[in-house]
Amino acid sequence: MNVRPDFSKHGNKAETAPAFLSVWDMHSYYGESYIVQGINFNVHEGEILALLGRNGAGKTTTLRSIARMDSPQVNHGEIWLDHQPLHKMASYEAAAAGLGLVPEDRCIIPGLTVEENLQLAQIAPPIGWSLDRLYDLFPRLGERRKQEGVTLSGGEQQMLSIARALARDIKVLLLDEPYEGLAPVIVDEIEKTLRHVKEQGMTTILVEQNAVRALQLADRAIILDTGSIVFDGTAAEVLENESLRAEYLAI
Amino acid sequence: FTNEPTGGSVTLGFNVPQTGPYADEGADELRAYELAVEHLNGGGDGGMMQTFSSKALEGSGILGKKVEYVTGDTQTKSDAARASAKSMIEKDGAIMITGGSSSGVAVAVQGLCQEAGVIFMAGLTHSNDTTGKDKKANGFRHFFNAYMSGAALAPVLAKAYGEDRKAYHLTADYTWGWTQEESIKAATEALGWETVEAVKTPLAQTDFSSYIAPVLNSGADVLVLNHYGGNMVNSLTNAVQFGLREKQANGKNFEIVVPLFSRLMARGAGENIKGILGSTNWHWSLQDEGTKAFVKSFGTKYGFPPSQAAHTCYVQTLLYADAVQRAGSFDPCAVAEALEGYEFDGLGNGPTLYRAEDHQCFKDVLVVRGKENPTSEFDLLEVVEITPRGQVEYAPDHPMFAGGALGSCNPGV
Amino acid sequence: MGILEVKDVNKRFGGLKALSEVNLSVVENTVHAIIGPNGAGKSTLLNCLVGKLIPDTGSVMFDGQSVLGRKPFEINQMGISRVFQTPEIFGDLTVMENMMIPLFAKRDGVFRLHAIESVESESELRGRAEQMLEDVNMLDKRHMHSASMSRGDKRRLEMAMCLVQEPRLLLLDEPTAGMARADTNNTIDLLKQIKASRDITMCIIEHDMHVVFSLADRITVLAQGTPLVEDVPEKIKGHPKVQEAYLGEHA
Amino acid sequence: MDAIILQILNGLDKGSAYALIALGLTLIFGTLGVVNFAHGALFMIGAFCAVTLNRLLTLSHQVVDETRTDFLGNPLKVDVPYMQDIFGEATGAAIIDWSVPLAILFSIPIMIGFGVIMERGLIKHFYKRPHADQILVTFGLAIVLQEVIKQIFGANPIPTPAPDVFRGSFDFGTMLGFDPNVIIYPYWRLVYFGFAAIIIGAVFAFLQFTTFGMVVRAGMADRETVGLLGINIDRRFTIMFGLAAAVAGLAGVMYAPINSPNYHMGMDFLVLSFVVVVVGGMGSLPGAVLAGFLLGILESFASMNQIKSILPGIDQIIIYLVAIIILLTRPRGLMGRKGVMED
Amino acid sequence: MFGLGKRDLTLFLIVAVMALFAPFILNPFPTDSGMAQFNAGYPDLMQRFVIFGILAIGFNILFGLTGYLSFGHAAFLGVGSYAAVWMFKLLSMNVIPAILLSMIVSGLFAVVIGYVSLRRSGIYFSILTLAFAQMSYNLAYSVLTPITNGETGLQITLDDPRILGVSATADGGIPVTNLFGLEMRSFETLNIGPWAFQFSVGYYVAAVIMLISFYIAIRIFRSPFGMMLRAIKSNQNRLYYTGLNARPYTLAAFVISGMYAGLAGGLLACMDPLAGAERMQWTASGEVVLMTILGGAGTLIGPVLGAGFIKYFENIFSKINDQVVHGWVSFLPDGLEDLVVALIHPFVGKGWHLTLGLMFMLIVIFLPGGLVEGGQRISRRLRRKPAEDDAKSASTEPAE
Ligand SMILES: Nc1ncnc2c1ncn2[C@@H]1O[C@H](COP(=O)(O)OP(=O)(O)OP(=O)(O)O)[C@@H](O)[C@H]1O
Ligand SMILES: Nc1ncnc2c1ncn2[C@@H]1O[C@H](COP(=O)(O)OP(=O)(O)OP(=O)(O)O)[C@@H](O)[C@H]1O
Ligand SMILES: CC(C)C[C@H](N)C(=O)O
Ligand SMILES: [Mg+2]
Ligand SMILES: [Mg+2]
Repeated sequence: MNVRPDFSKHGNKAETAPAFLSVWDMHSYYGESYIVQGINFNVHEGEILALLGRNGAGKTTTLRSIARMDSPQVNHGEIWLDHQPLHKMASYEAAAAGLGLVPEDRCIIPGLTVEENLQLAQIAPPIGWSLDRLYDLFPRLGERRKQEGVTLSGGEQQMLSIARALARDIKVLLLDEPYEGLAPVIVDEIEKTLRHVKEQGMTTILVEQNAVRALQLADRAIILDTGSIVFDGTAAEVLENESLRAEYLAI
Repeated sequence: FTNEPTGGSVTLGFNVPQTGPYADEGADELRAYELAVEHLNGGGDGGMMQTFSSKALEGSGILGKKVEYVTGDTQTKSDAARASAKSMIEKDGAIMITGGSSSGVAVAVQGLCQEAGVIFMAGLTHSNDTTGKDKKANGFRHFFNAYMSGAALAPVLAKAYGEDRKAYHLTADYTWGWTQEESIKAATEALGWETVEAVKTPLAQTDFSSYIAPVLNSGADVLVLNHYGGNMVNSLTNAVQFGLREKQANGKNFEIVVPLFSRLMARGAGENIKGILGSTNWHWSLQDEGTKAFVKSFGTKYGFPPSQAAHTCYVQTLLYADAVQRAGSFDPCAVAEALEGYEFDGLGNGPTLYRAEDHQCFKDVLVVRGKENPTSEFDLLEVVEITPRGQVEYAPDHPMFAGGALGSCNPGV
Repeated sequence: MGILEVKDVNKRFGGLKALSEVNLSVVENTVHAIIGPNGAGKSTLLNCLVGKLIPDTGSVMFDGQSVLGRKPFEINQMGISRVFQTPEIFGDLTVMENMMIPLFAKRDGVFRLHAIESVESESELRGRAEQMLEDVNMLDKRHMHSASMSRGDKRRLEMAMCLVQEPRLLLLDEPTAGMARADTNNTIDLLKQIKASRDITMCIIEHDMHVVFSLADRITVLAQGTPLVEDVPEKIKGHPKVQEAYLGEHA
Repeated sequence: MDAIILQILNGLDKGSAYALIALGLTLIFGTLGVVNFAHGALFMIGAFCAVTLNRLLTLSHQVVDETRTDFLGNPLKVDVPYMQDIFGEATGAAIIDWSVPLAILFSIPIMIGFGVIMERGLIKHFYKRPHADQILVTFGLAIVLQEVIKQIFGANPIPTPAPDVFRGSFDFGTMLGFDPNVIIYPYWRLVYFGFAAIIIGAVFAFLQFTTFGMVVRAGMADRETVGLLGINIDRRFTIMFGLAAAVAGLAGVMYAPINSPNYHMGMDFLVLSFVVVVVGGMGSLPGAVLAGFLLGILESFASMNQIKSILPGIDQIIIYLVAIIILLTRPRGLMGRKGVMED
Repeated sequence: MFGLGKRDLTLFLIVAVMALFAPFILNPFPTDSGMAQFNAGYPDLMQRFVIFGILAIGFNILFGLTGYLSFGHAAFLGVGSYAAVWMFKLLSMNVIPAILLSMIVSGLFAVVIGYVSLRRSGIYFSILTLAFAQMSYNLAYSVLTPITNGETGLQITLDDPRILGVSATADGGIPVTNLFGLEMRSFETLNIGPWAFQFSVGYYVAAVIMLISFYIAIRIFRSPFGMMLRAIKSNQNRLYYTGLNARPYTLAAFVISGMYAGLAGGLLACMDPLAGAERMQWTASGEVVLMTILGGAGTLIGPVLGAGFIKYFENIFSKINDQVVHGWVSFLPDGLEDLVVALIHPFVGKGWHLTLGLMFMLIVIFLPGGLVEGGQRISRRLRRKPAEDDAKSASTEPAE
């Protein structure tokens, strides 16, 4: 087992427990453009962290960096998940290490049916929820299992994308705007699910434009602005801090 | 005149296929050219210069100028061949262009040389058109042609297979194929053979099974393959696979004929060539002095005997050099005059005439057969008959060669 | 008689009835919202309006003319523009070029071979494009390669491309999904302002009730391919059926 | 009637060659989305595996035969294959005779290795590059391969016969009640047909009854996402490539006795195999196979004299003509998948 | 000036100057030096450079802008050549009617093929164009021989009618292609010391036409039409819903680029009045594609560079034989000399294809944007030296 360096002095202010996922001095680039400009944060086991900020602040870039996607390139920094050095891994290795990302554009695979999209998630171990359990959670998907994934309605695709992440046995769930395009009732539904998986010990990073909803769910929050962290604290602190909300979240 | 040599050397242009399906022929032609240049400049054992009836050449270059050469790749495409020849003329100052191993290329390059005012000594080209409807005053062909193949082959065929035969032709669908089909048909029909069917096959064809299969059922008892190169290798292989050679038709043994043979190609056909009749311009196993001298110097230098392509190219080079020497000038018109109506001997084919009317050489033609028990990988053909020149001659205005005109020689600028 | 009249439209996908007996009448110069659960058929309905799909039965009239059987570009030339649920922009082009194309389409029709003129010299059109970018707060990004923008920005660009055509009917499929709160508010203001300053009818699909209630003059609720209710916003909010099927506890 | 049966037989055989080549190509091109202009070269290399094995088996030492002379008049050197020294004359000759079937075994590891090296060393870097770049690099590779072969083996075809027992032909006609010698078919071509059927079946089974095919398809559509699901797609692409190379190579090995291998046989088949794959429909294995047989049969019919006399030159263009008609009437070829290489 | 922006104008002027001085630039080595082999400044090759440049420029209008990869472009080249030669046979040896007819005929041909092929996109389009071109080639090689003269290629002969000219010159020769009496094949040689520079009429005629074509291409790239074409490549769907019909735009691009190809074919025939069927073969179409990608698809100058690169290899490398190689390394001791020759041998002369294939691979691997990218890298490196600090600070700035 790899040993995690102690970056606690660079980490979050409200340090209560040893970090489960640590991001240390991460710098990410799309080609020449410098996007994520040296961020540090920790997430603790079983915690929901809200990652907030304006359009273009770098939220998606941060998640993609953690998930070790080909772009952006992380030129500097370390990412540790449960003692494993993610920054040394390819994206499929990171996934095997327990990372699950629900990407912002859903990335339903064309040419595959709903069911195949889910099966695909269960080819490489570790395997998580069974398909039946997922169909219970999202009955609409069960009804449409033979339909080609990309012909689903926008909201249905979002459900499929989340279900696909849960189909794997993951330790950390990275959600990029999971509520986008979902009907309010479904948002409630998903929120319930998130609480449920949290109770089972899942660690989550939630990127969401609907800051109020996100903060109601999250334990802690980070606010990004042009690639740097401008706030790091508990969710309650954000809700209390009038000027912060006005400046970065417009709520 | 174009590219008049001024310094101490003269440049010849050897334009052969270095890539594409005829690349091996091209390589052999190039070897022959290099050998010829060596001999002309006084190197080596002199090869056929020793046996050549004309003694004008002295091994001191041409008219005292050292022979140099440039090479180019025709790719067996008329376009590319012309581009290559053009660059030899424009850039390298070549005074004569020679080579090629396809009639299309030969005709195209011949046309170019006519316009540019240099001499063209054709290499491997067998179509009647080269010295027929596409003949040019600046162009000369030593190689034989389809008509001659027919005239030489037909009597042998009649003797071997009888006069009551039904022939089925498969013909490569382009100019050379057509002239050969026409020639062979005419010659065999004159002897009483009947032509059941003549089918054109696409040049790019590699699998001939769908053309071969119907042959058996057609009532024919002879298959004539007017194919060359890869086409010939493949169609012959396919025909043998279909068991044509073991079959009987009309109460006779079924036979296959390949009118134009080449040893290099025969190798590709392997076993299948055994016992098959065809014609060829020259073969290394001939026993005249010229042939022996040539095979010796070529074989010593390269380790294997020359092909007919190599032979004709070597001869063409000597003939050109000799003509210049005799004319005392590189002027194409003077050279042409020296070649026209020229009679010579000692170059492997017996007494030969360069006819003035169409610049075609007339000489004996070999009828050959695929050898049953070859002693080596080169010993694939055996000479069945040497058809005398008189039998293959034709009038310059023979209908198969009609149309077109030699025009007047062009010395260029 | 509305500017857009949808009569008895049916659309099936295999065994699935995506739209059944849909009737809709949109009054000129109003904002008509279509809401409903995921997979209700909202996007499908829009697809039938712009020629992406052809309904199995029924009729669609725009300004007294049928749109059925026309090609998408002909329908656009009739004055209908559409913003898609997932942003459709010219990713290889710059923001400014993205804006110029709809302007050319508007001015020159479906095809004109202007091969020798220069784009630079079209100062009138450029002015309009820049004005529009100004309005959506994107003028500073006008030389940017549009594919490398964040998702929220792509959305805004697509909306600007549609608006700059000054369509008579603007169809918006979740225009503010994934947009930062501040930009959502800007968008609402912009749409309001455009509505006030020129003749334009809008059909908007949105899951963000804040947007819907700020803009809509009338709302149709679609569920399982059929209109459930159609009314003014105030009535919809309290409608029990709508609450149950769609809004949930967050009404 | 007999002529028609004969041409159908012919077409099936031609078709099985087309289908086999197209099958390998469709694994790379239709499934991995790589426009592989070196596919013909793989086919050619397969054929030259047969030639090479034949050369290896006939490796000889020379014995001087004083009784005979070579072309220069020196004593003739006769080649005696080592095989005959080792196994005795009869067995040695039999082994040499069976060199083509043996080459099948010989070629599989070579072709897989070749495919894997090619993918790892070159193609891997081109998945994300534009198709045009793939064309350029694979075309360059094809040229290099064929030039190397040419420099080693020369430009002329090299006869590579099938074992003696397969020489000759089978008389179908008598089975169907026709006269003898009316409908005949060479044995080796029957073998080729059967072999093609087995390979096609095996590849189908592998891709159909395992998730491999689905994963690779998914990976082609969206590599990123597949990686997010913990799948090492690179490795599977490599395997796929090796498989495709093996299929292409086997097609080549078996083809060697039908047409003597030469260095440009790959280029000769290249365009045709792309046409077959596209007519079959991008991304569809059954499509490629179906199109291969269809075009093979149509080509055979077009070469019938009865048809040629009505439409001269039809056999030269039939494949292209049919391709045009099919692509115009069926947008994605016979069985193409939506969205595969449509832009 | 000329309605071009500053950068385009600079590029255009550079190309114009290079074209004007090509006979010097391409002949850097003295005629009698060993390196003279590498000189490319003789009329035929220079003509080919500019003519294939035109072909590639035209192809790039279609491929570089719309992304439609035509794999049958050589058909237009061939048709243009045939049209031009027929004009020489029937009308006169003046090149103007020949060029005009070749553009018209290939344009019409392109309308027909484009109309049908553009109903599909992506690889399906490529195969449709390929199929049309291969059909044309196969037919031209055999069945259509009366029109095309098959394998040999269409040539002018002494008995052509030539209504507005003469069938044969006074001395019995075939008349020469000319521009109102200015013969295409005539040239002047300028000897400066050991150098010999050839100025050919044909080359300058072709070069002027190339510059005009290049100018038009720049205008098209910068025009609204060009922008539409790029939009088609980027997102056809969006285009449809923006009220534009992609089909006429792509068809227009297809026809324009077909006419460029026809023009190139016509010019080839003007320089050397022969039209061979091989011009239409798929390998020829492939060559156009390779030229464009090699130079840099979608860039203005790339295709011209790519065309020059390939033609240079074809004409210069294929002509380097062992004799020449020996000439270069003759200063080495004998054994070493032979070794070096043996090492070089596989790559030159008949091995020129091998070198070409390797160059294709190396360029596309190391210069993804083609030769233009290579040029840019060099100039960037040259420029970076003084401005190193600027570059550093620029790259650390956020993208926005
Ligand atoms: N592929 C790319 N290439 C270059 N720049 C990119 C790319 N993707 C994103 N960017 C830039 O990176 C910055 C951050 O983008 P990112 O997608 O991370 O923002 P975000 O916070 O997720 O915004 P949103 O809320 O709109 O999704 C933006 O300025 C964007 O323009
Ligand atoms: N091409 C298709 N084939 C099969 N089913 C389809 C197709 N397109 C849409 N559907 C189905 O039709 C239903 C309606 O889809 P639509 O996209 O109109 O929903 P929506 O109301 O826009 O939902 P959302 O709010 O989630 O975007 C969905 O259940 C979807 O799965
Ligand atoms: C090489 C030649 C002997 C045959 C060739 N096909 C020709 O046209 O003449
Ligand atoms: Mg984002
Ligand atoms: Mg929708």
